[in-house]
Amino acid sequence: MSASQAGAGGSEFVMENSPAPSLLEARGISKSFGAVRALQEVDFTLRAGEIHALLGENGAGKSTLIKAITGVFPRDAGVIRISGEEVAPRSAKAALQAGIATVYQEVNLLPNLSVAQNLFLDRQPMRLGIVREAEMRRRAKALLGGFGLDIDVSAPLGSYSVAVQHVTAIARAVDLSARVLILDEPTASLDRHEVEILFDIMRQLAGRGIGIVFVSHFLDQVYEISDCITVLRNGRLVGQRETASLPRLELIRMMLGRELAETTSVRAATGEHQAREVCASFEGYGKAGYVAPFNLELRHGEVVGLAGLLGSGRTETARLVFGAERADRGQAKVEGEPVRLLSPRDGVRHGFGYCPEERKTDGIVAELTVRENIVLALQAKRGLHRPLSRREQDEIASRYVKMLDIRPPDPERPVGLLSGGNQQKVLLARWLATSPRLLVLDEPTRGIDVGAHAEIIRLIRELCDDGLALLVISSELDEIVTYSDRVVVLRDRAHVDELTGEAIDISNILAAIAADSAVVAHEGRA
Amino acid sequence: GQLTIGFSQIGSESGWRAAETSVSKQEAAKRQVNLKIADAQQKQENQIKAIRSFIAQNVDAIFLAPVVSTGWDSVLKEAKEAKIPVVLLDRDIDPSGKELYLTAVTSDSVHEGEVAGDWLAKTVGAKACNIVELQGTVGASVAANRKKGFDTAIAKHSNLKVVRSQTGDFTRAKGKEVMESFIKAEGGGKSICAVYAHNDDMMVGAIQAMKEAGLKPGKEILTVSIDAVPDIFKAMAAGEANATVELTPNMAGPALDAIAAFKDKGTVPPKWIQTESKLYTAADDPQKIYDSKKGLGY
Amino acid sequence: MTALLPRRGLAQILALIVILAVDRVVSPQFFDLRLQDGRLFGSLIDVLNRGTPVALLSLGMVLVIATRGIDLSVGAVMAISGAIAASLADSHGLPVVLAAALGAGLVCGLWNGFLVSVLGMQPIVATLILMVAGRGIAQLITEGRIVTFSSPDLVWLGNGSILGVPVPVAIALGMLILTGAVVRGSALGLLIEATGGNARASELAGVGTRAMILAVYVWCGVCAALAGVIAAADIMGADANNAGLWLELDAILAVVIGGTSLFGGRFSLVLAVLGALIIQTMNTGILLSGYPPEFNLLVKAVVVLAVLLLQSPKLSGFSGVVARLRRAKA
Amino acid sequence: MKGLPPVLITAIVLVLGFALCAVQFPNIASTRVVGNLLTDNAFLGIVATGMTFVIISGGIDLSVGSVIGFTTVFVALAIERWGVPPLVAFVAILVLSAGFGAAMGAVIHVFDLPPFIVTLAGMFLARGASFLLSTESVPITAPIYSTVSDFALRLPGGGRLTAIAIIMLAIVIGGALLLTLTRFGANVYALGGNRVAANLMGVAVGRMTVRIYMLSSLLAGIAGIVFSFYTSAGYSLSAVGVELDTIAAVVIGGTLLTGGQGSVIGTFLGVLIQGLIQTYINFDGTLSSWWTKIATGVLLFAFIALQQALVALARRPVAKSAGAAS
Ligand SMILES: Nc1ncnc2c1ncn2[C@@H]1O[C@H](COP(=O)(O)OP(=O)(O)OP(=O)(O)O)[C@@H](O)[C@H]1O
Ligand SMILES: Nc1ncnc2c1ncn2[C@@H]1O[C@H](COP(=O)(O)OP(=O)(O)OP(=O)(O)O)[C@@H](O)[C@H]1O
Ligand SMILES: [Mg+2]
Ligand SMILES: [Mg+2]
Repeated sequence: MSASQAGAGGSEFVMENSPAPSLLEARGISKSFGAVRALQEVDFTLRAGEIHALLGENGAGKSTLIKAITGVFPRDAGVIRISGEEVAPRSAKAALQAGIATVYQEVNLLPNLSVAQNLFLDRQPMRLGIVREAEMRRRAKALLGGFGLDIDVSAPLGSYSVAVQHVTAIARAVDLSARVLILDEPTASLDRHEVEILFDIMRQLAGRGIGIVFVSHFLDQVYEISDCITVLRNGRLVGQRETASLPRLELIRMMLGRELAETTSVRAATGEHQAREVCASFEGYGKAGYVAPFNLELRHGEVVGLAGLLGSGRTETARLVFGAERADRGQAKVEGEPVRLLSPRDGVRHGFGYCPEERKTDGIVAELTVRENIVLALQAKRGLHRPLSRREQDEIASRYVKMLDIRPPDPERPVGLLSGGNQQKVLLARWLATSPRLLVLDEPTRGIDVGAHAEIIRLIRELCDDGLALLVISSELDEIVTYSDRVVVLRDRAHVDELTGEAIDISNILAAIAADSAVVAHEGRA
Repeated sequence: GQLTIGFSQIGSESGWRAAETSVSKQEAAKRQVNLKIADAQQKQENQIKAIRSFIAQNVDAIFLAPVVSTGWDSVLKEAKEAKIPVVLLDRDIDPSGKELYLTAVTSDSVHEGEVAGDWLAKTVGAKACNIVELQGTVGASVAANRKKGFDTAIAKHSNLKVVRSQTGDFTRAKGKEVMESFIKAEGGGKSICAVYAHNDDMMVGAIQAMKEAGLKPGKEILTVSIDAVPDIFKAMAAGEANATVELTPNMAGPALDAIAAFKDKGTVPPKWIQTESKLYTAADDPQKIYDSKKGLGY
Repeated sequence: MTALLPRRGLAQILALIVILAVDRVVSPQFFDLRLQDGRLFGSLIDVLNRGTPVALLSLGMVLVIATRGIDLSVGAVMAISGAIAASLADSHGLPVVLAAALGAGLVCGLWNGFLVSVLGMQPIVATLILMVAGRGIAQLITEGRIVTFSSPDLVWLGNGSILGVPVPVAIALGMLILTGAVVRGSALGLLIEATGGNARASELAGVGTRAMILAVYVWCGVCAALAGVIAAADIMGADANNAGLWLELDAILAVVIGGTSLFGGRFSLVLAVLGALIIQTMNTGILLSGYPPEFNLLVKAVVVLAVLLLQSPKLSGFSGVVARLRRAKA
Repeated sequence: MKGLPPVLITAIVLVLGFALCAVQFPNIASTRVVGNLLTDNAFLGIVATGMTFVIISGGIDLSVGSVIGFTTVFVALAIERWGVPPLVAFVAILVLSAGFGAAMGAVIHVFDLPPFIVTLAGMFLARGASFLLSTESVPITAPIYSTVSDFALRLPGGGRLTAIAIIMLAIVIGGALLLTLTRFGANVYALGGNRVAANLMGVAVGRMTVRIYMLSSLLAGIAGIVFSFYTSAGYSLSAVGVELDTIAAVVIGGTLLTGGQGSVIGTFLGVLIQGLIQTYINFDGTLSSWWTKIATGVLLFAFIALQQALVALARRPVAKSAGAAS
């Protein structure tokens, strides 16, 4: 399918007030996890051909509602009807059979299988009981082609970046030809271009009468794509509105239950920064086959943003800077002293911190409590023989739970049970607790709600004002523009440009990214 | 020229087995025979593999100490096809394979049990006697035979009764542990009159357990076991053990002689060369026997 | 500190009580205790005493398993240390004997740790190597014989008593307290749990995961060596062929009965030792019952299944969430 | 998922090892020894095939050795004592063992218990049950046994490809095809990759778990029958400790114990490597019991270390291009 066709067909077909029949109807859904009441009497209605945004703060219960509907979690109460008929799926498979295809928020693909197998797991094309491998690959290629992805589909999925994995998950769900498509934060790790493609496809599907549930923390996207919005807060339904008739501020108030302070660009004047002391510097730093050698200076009290397309080498840069990966050339200096960064331990020892982008596999220790996750890096830094007493741990944990508004505010809860956004905050707390001199944040706001998003950006500025040096990676250019003092642009695993002061704006960044041909198309859409 | 003989040994599960191996080596060296020992680590599969590789190497004869009595037909047939004579050591195999081997140098383990039972019956006399039995490994044919022989011997005497029987896996540690619980279960050991163990190692452990419980093995409680390993003679010398039935570790000597005669003159040995199951008691100067056995590699 | 106390040991305690009750039924004198030569005497003491080797093994094993590893070589290490101790006992003083035996355990642990953490081998095969070769080394030392000794010091380790309590039991208790103090008194416990929970994330948080893994295998080796010395002291001889044979499975079983997941992460020392006691209570009960030995394994299978079902999240409800999480991680 | 590089590496290790052994003992490089290698390890190859499925799915099956032991005793008693025709006995035991595996799989899934322990209990259970049947070894004299054990394809050079070796090769090939070509196979990998994700993607995790353990036990049953052909007897202590040999073979064959990766062909090569080690030691013939163990350990280490080194060499950092197409 081609993207342009999809766009044309879909957008005109959006029904504003036509009383389409309800396709999926959930009534009085409740779900508790022990003492935590994740959902209380929530109603939700999805009509055919509608793109319905499901919104709320981190931990509001969006993912839980989805899982309760698809039968992944047994419901405590409530009924679900599809086209007026009551269904009670008890497993993901049953939900699929009932016509509900879902992309869950967590990585729910199999990194060890090939991309093609992931796309067609349990529904491979068969002949005489044998999977038709070539046919499957051909279809996989075609399917991903519709998302503008041209990759080797016989390679293991795990060898591709998160973004590719996410697109694969979406492609799989879209291809299931269900009546209801649920997408839980599908755009969190996609860049603009891919988001555009996804939206085109969503519009096209809606045009065919499929109902789509869309969860996102990007309000721009919500307004761009959705027909209708349902807001949850603390596990309760706040309301359901037509998107067109719901002002942005009103929506935020519905989500947060309060007003949100305006976040403005709080970048300080440029001149000031040249005077600041260099915290860490990297000269000719790089690793063959990983990132081309680069020069980078990080100063106290300064935010450096890394911008680039997916796979441009931002994460790689971050890992080299932190010491998670060994450089094979160049020189690193901390406060002017040459240092060797051979392992994360070296990074931590020199006062660096690093929030990785894949928080599930590289960040949290799911089984340990919020408290233990928060003190982990600090404890590792202090060493074995200087254990933090339980009192100190409690004190640190509750300080950051309060400061970052981690919910539920229970430091003794296993962190794996927290919602995605709150897990991100725990990671941030882990590094703040070490009082680092340099903090590397890879996609810190991914999956974070508007309230917390503003909070984290404010925090970044504050930390900066306290003299911390920050290196931040984000796929959201407006966000980068908001807080960066300097922006380094990457392309094809090489640093290609550096913007400072007034030069920092979205179009300049895009221009740098697109310095050659292909990406110019982007600019128009941005 | 010099004979090359492959010996498929079971493994090294006990001191007795180690002694058999080292005595076999000594005997082979005495006769200038090149003895290749393949250790099967207690697995029949490994023994079969070993025999196959001996056949592949075209040895002059094969010694086999079978870990179990069955399952040798096809591999022994292969040996026969390759015209390699096979001698069984220590244990016999299933009767169906009789024509597949030249001779078997073994003791009769049922008989060993009988010797032990007869000794006990004679020693106890007419007095009522509760016996506890430490069995070998469940499923091991030696254990079953030694049990069978002993049971047959005491069946003739209604005053003798086995009150408890549990496996001690042929080991000291388990022998001790099982004996400890026998003592608890039999009212502190007061009602136990004799202990019968399927091997000496378990008995050595059991003797420790009795001593720790304040009992006097060898005096209050009679002991009889099988194998005649050095340590039981030490206990006997100390008056803590009463009797043991010898299982000689020298099976290879007679086997080597039989093979030499067969190769040189074509003398076909008898099908079964039975070793003696000699009974030793405290009357046999245990200290001297201990000294003589010490160096044999037990 | 908290994990030293059974926070979630309800199922285990319940299982122990039930098995004790069954033992009482099959053997009415099960709870009888008397003092004999200044030493407590009775089936309960037997349970503790005979449970000591597995309890010691489980102390090391639980840490290894907490890092997502497994150590199959502990039985062989027992045989090695026992062989060393027995060969030196009559010619050297107890300190030398202990140092040599425990030193051997330490070296074995280092070897395992090296294979796993530095060479990156899968723990089960890495330790399988020493499981096979280690017993060979032990037999090499004893030349396949049972090496006996009479050194009263070493014998005391196996058969002596302190205030009526058998020395092995006292040693196991001491090791439990020592391990608990080291692991929970320092940050080791947290860092081990983090390593086992998510090694990649822990590494990125600055935890020296390799050092952690090396350390737990070393400790496991030392615990196994101590168990080996005690086993040798118990029978006043080193039986390299049989000492510790298949005990690695019992130790793993004890750890799992103690509620530690084979997927690593959270562990409890006390519950692992409790698991060892549960196994031994069952074994002693079987010996006391007077059933023919052919039934031993069947009884064992049934009891193990019953104890596990008692802990099953699906049946007991509590800690179900944790288990689901563990699965999600796996 | 393709599994080719690890398999290739294992194959290289095997060939290198074989060549080294043959240099020292030229007799090893004969069809006779190769034929023996296949025959002697036939039962191991069969159980290891089943174990490969279990391990790839993220589980483990410790009961296989005991199931083999039980099978030999059951078959022997059925044929010799109960007068059951051999083929009927085979069918009965295969149904029984498959049911046993299915039960273990069901317990693992329904009660959410670790496979290691459930199958450990299964190991006790099967071994205990075979003790109950008979503690003596029972010879089997049925004619089919001599027919089967006498059957062999002659290889050039005096080697024999026996019936049981052929059965094993057939099962290995069948297993490899099942794992790589079918939906079942893909689901096995899926389970090992991530159970939760597989569940969310619509794989019937419970049913798969039951089937995988069923397959493993079924193959252990077949291995038991093969073992009874090999030894013409049933014995309750046969195949003690085989589970560890099997796991070692699977892991040496490049399968990850954490699941999600591996291949049946690799396992087959792993079995051959183990057999080669054994053959080498037998050919040497000078090793005492303890040196045998030590040598086995050292060779195991050498093979695995060689394999790791080759893997490290093969894993030169070649970055995948992962960008979006424009
Ligand atoms: N498996 C679970 N066990 C226990 N509690 C859970 C579980 N899953 C979610 N919760 C709790 O339920 C609440 C709702 O979580 P949910 O994941 O639905 O939030 P969300 O709205 O999707 O948030 P986010 O935007 O961060 O993804 C949270 O308090 C969370 O801690
Ligand atoms: N923790 C890690 N360990 C090993 N490889 C990694 C890790 N994190 C990322 N990679 C690899 O780096 C490659 C490129 O990553 P990625 O596409 O995320 O680059 P990026 O420039 O950081 O883009 P973005 O952050 O937008 O995703 C991927 O193939 C990914 O597998
Ligand atoms: Mg969510
Ligand atoms: Mg990245």
